[in-house]
Amino acid sequence: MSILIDQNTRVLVQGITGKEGAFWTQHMVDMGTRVVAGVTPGKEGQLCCGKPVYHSVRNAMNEHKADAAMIFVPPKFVLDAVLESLDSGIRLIVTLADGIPLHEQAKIRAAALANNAVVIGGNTSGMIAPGKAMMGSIPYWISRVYQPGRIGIMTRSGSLTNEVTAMVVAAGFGVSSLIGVGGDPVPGARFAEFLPAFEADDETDAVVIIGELGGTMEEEVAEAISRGAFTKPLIAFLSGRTAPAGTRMGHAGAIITGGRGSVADKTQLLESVGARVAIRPREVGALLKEALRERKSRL
Amino acid sequence: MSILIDQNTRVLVQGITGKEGAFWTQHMVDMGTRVVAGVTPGKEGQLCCGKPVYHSVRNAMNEHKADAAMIFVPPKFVLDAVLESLDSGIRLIVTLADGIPLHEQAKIRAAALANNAVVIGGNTSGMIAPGKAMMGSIPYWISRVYQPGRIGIMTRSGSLTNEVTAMVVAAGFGVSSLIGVGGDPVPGARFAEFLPAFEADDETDAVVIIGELGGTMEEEVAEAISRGAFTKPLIAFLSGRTAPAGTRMGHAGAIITGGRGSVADKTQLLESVGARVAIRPREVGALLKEALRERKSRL
Amino acid sequence: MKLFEYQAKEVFAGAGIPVPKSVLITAASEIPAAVEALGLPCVLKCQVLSGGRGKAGLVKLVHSQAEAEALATRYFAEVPSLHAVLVEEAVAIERELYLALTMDAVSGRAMLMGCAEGGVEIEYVAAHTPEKIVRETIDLDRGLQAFQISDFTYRLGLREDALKQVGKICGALYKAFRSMDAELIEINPLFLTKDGTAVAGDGKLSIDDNSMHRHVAYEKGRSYYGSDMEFEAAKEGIPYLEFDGDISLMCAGAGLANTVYDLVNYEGGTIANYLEFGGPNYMKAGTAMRLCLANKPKVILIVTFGTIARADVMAEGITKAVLELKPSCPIVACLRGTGEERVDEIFAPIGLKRLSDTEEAVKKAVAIANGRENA
Amino acid sequence: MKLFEYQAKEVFAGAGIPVPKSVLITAASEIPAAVEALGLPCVLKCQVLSGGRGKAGLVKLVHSQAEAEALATRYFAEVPSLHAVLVEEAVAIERELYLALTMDAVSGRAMLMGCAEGGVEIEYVAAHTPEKIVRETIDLDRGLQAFQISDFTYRLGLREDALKQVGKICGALYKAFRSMDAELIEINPLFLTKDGTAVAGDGKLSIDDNSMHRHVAYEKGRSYYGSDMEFEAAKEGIPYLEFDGDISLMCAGAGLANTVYDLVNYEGGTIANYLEFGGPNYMKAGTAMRLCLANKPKVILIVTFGTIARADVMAEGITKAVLELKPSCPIVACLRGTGEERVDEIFAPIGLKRLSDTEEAVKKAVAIANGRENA
Repeated sequence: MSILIDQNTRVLVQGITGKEGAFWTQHMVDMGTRVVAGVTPGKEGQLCCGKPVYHSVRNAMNEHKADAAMIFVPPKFVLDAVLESLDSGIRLIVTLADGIPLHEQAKIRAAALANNAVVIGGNTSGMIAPGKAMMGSIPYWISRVYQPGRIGIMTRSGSLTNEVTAMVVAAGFGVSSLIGVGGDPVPGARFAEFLPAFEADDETDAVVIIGELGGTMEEEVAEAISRGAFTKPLIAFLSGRTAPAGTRMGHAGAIITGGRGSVADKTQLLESVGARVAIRPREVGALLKEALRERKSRL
Repeated sequence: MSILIDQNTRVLVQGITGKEGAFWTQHMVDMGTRVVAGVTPGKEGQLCCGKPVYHSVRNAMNEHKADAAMIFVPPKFVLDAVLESLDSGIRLIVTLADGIPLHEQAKIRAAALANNAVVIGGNTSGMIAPGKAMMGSIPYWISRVYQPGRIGIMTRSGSLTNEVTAMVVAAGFGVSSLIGVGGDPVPGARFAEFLPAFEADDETDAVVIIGELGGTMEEEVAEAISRGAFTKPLIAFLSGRTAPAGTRMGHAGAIITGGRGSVADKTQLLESVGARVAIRPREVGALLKEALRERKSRL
Repeated sequence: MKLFEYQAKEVFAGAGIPVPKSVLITAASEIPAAVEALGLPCVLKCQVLSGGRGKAGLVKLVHSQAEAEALATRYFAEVPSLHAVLVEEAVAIERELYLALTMDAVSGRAMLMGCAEGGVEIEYVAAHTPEKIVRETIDLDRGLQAFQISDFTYRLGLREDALKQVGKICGALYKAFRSMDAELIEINPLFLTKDGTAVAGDGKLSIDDNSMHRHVAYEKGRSYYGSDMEFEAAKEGIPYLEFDGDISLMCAGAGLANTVYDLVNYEGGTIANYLEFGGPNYMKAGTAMRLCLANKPKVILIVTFGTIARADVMAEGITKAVLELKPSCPIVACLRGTGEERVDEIFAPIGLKRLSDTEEAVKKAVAIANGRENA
Repeated sequence: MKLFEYQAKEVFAGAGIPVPKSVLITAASEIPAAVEALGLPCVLKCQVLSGGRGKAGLVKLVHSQAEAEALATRYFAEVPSLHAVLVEEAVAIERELYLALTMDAVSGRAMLMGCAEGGVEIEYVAAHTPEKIVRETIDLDRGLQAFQISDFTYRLGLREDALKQVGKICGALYKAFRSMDAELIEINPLFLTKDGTAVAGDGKLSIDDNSMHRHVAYEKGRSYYGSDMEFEAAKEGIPYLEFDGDISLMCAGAGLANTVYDLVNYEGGTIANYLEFGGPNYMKAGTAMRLCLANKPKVILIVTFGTIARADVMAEGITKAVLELKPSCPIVACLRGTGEERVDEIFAPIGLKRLSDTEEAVKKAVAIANGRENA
């Protein structure tokens, strides 16, 4: 079992007829994702990627009970698209757009919490359960990265995910579920929130988090482990260990402020609760092996 | 057992040091209501009616875990006061003020629903469990009205409540709990929402509702009865039976609009589900007797 | 507070909702300038607050200046308390819609309502074909979202450009609803014109009375009321309604007043006026009685059952008022509640006897009014 | 986008937050007029975006016009890229507070923060005595409520008039935070003056970059950047940071770029610049390389692992850039992802060989930069 999505998840695509929407929806379908319908205002009645298009999520939901919404709309329309899916009762949403206004990021996060919903993104390439389903723009065809297996992965980055996951696969492992929470300062979902699902997932042996300087997501992971919400091995790779304080390193959230958010502090916290932190991407594979061996010997 | 409040309910009074607040808090205390503290910004450390006064609900709640909040503040501050009590986790609130702006009435109602809270009022004199506790400005000392007993009463009016309840008492009954939901067009709580509690209350034999033209509260009561949420005898007295359509009769909500809200229609609906509707206040007592006799013979 | 059509349309225009070009006139002599500004044909619309203006002949299309002048002259001469006529350009109408916002009491949310058939009486549609009314509720904190507008206008049967135009109007109407603290804001009809634009044909806007402190620019002058006495009562903050009958009600509490109103009707009496002097007005017995007497009632029926509005204080006020105003009609007084035991003593100087049963009081008042009994 | 102090204070003033009287000057010759307008003593404050201006001597109290002129002359001569000095009246300070609003990522709510000790470095307080920082989170849909302000200011230790004044400022600051789409808005210090008023002593305001389309009045000119190249890069929308070292990074993806940055440091190399040309910029290899070359690096290190940002497209861009710009320094290129199999063929004309392991590429670049290896 993968977490959040698999081949049975019924996916609705908002913004399906756009260039990016149509391109990646076709890839999602090709990979086996169960896309049931699409939404583009004004295009009700058309077909796109072989799927019926509706004017609104409500109209689509009248015909197809979707479980999840995949949003391909420009950044300034994302909040509205998220609220629209929530309004129709969808509680799993993925949005990729990079450039969502900060105050709208916050409203998305607050709406997710208020509705007990999972909103993944923005500023991400989405999530994948290799061999089962993909929501987003993840290059599932790169087999040295998106190999099915038993390691859960959560990431704040894009390209770095490929870099680190390739190391996981090179070490002989594969991926059960990979979730890109995105690089925005206020993402819709946070690492620690998925740990219970990974804990419960009998197809996940361990979790790798790909974090970075800034924010508190890695600290929350440490806190979740410390209160026993996650007991499987957890390996972290965190970028920005040598970044200067007070400088924003690429992602808006990747900045050390108020003396908080340094990779050194995150590392110390994670290690204090028994997680392993890789200094270089290539160490992730070895740490995984070590942690799994240790767990096996303990069980 | 009374519903909502009794002698053990810990009541916090917002606006306790105001003229109205101090006057009615003293009455509440005199009747036996367990007032634990009061709140008036800027007056922390004072005593009022023998109760400690705090700057904010949070400060008060740090010292006294109150179950309910009684709000005595002018109409335009009611929304803020309600939100303040909700913020501190209080889920039973009574507010009397007549003149709350309509859009703020709506926000209060929405906040009550969002927080699973009961907000009674505004534009009411509150509620009472005779002999146990009172929140509001109810003249519990008028013994021909506020006689303890086994009849639940819900009302949209003030003086008319005295009129009708006196008839109930004159017929030999007494009151278990009386709830004035108030005469505003968008009250914080509605008749039908209290029916499950009256249904469950083994000290309530029957319920009398004192309604009026306009709105849909009586219709909701009929709907609740029809789906079995309330099975005890229910007697209604509704004012405005001969009121001309389209004219606002006193209360802002007391108006027949869109062909809806006439007392005739409400009566028909209530009678169709087995409730009894009194045409004159004096009939309420006889209908109660009749209904209780009938129920007894059926049980 | 109900606004006049021209005021509602000023609000609409300020919110970006297209309205027809218009000129407001307060005398027939202003017609030539209005016609010159707007062209012919044009529409003359009496600015009165009552509904059904079309049926009552208070809105008419005119094709010449002479016709316009004659009609305006007639309007100003014949329509009671008419203070202004809105002269509007005639719009080439393709379709009419209905659009309104009100507050939904159950959810505590705003309710956007629309109907693809405008112009008709929406209450008739609501009663007979409710499925034709499209609704959307709006969280007041969050506001009206784009997806809601898009779905709402689609359900109204609109497509493409019309959908977008009406959608924009929905957004603007919601902003006006909120900023005006409206209890009702309505465009009926909303014209879709032959040249493809959407224009508000009529406008209703009612500001919540409890929010008037935020809208002090609107002063409620005499023209907003049906009679001088209603205007007087409103200035005093006393709920008051004028009718044609014999019995003046002076009651405390809306529910009780309505009940007495019903009982009078049941007993075969008729109402001269409805008046509440409870709540904050319980010390205004004098003013209340003056308002009643202006209707020349056959009897004044006082019924109260108050708590904060003390019976003894009201009795004192009544006694003083009777001594001052020396009403020629009899008074029936049923006072109960806090201080009731002192009422008879207070009434002694005016020879009034307190009753304590509402029905008894009503019966007595009706009997007096119908000439069957003396006070 | 970080605003200058004077801009932040313009926003404050517009929101109703009291600020000291001031004159903005762009040359020392404007001092006499400023001093005449403000009186003496007054404060000269360099309008630069870096923090710690006080410690750096960029904010000074002056007691005479001569002193002011001398200081202004020195500022304009010596402070890099200084374009303006804010001359402010001196305020008689009784107490200083700290007040700020930012976004709380965990709750998705705004976070109001205050500290009864202003002026000091709040980050130091946060790290060492976090209990001194008072916090209040705010639902963005509902807004900052009066009860929250009242409780927040009380917890700050304020009472009576000071509580009310600072409370008003909290409300105004929140409105500014929302209307400006701020990521941070800060008053540090907030003066409580000897005559009992609250005045913003300093102001920071940073507008969210993703919201700049709603704030087009703010144009980010050269003065907002530390160097010409940073300004150039920003105009191209390319994330770029300048450092003093040897190796220019040209990476795709912030996370990967940061990782390469770390690896270079681990290997004993130094960074000339950080540059991302992934995402929407993946076809801008030429511009990216030009920005790198301006730093005269010893080597350019390219690392990518892209999907939409295809490796073959980036390779084509790099090849074209090398042919055009003819860089004198060697290039190390580690390209992976979609189209990687075509890269070697595309690189053939410039004789570049694709590496596929990040660490190998970093080691090679550091070796070249440190003179241990040729390209």
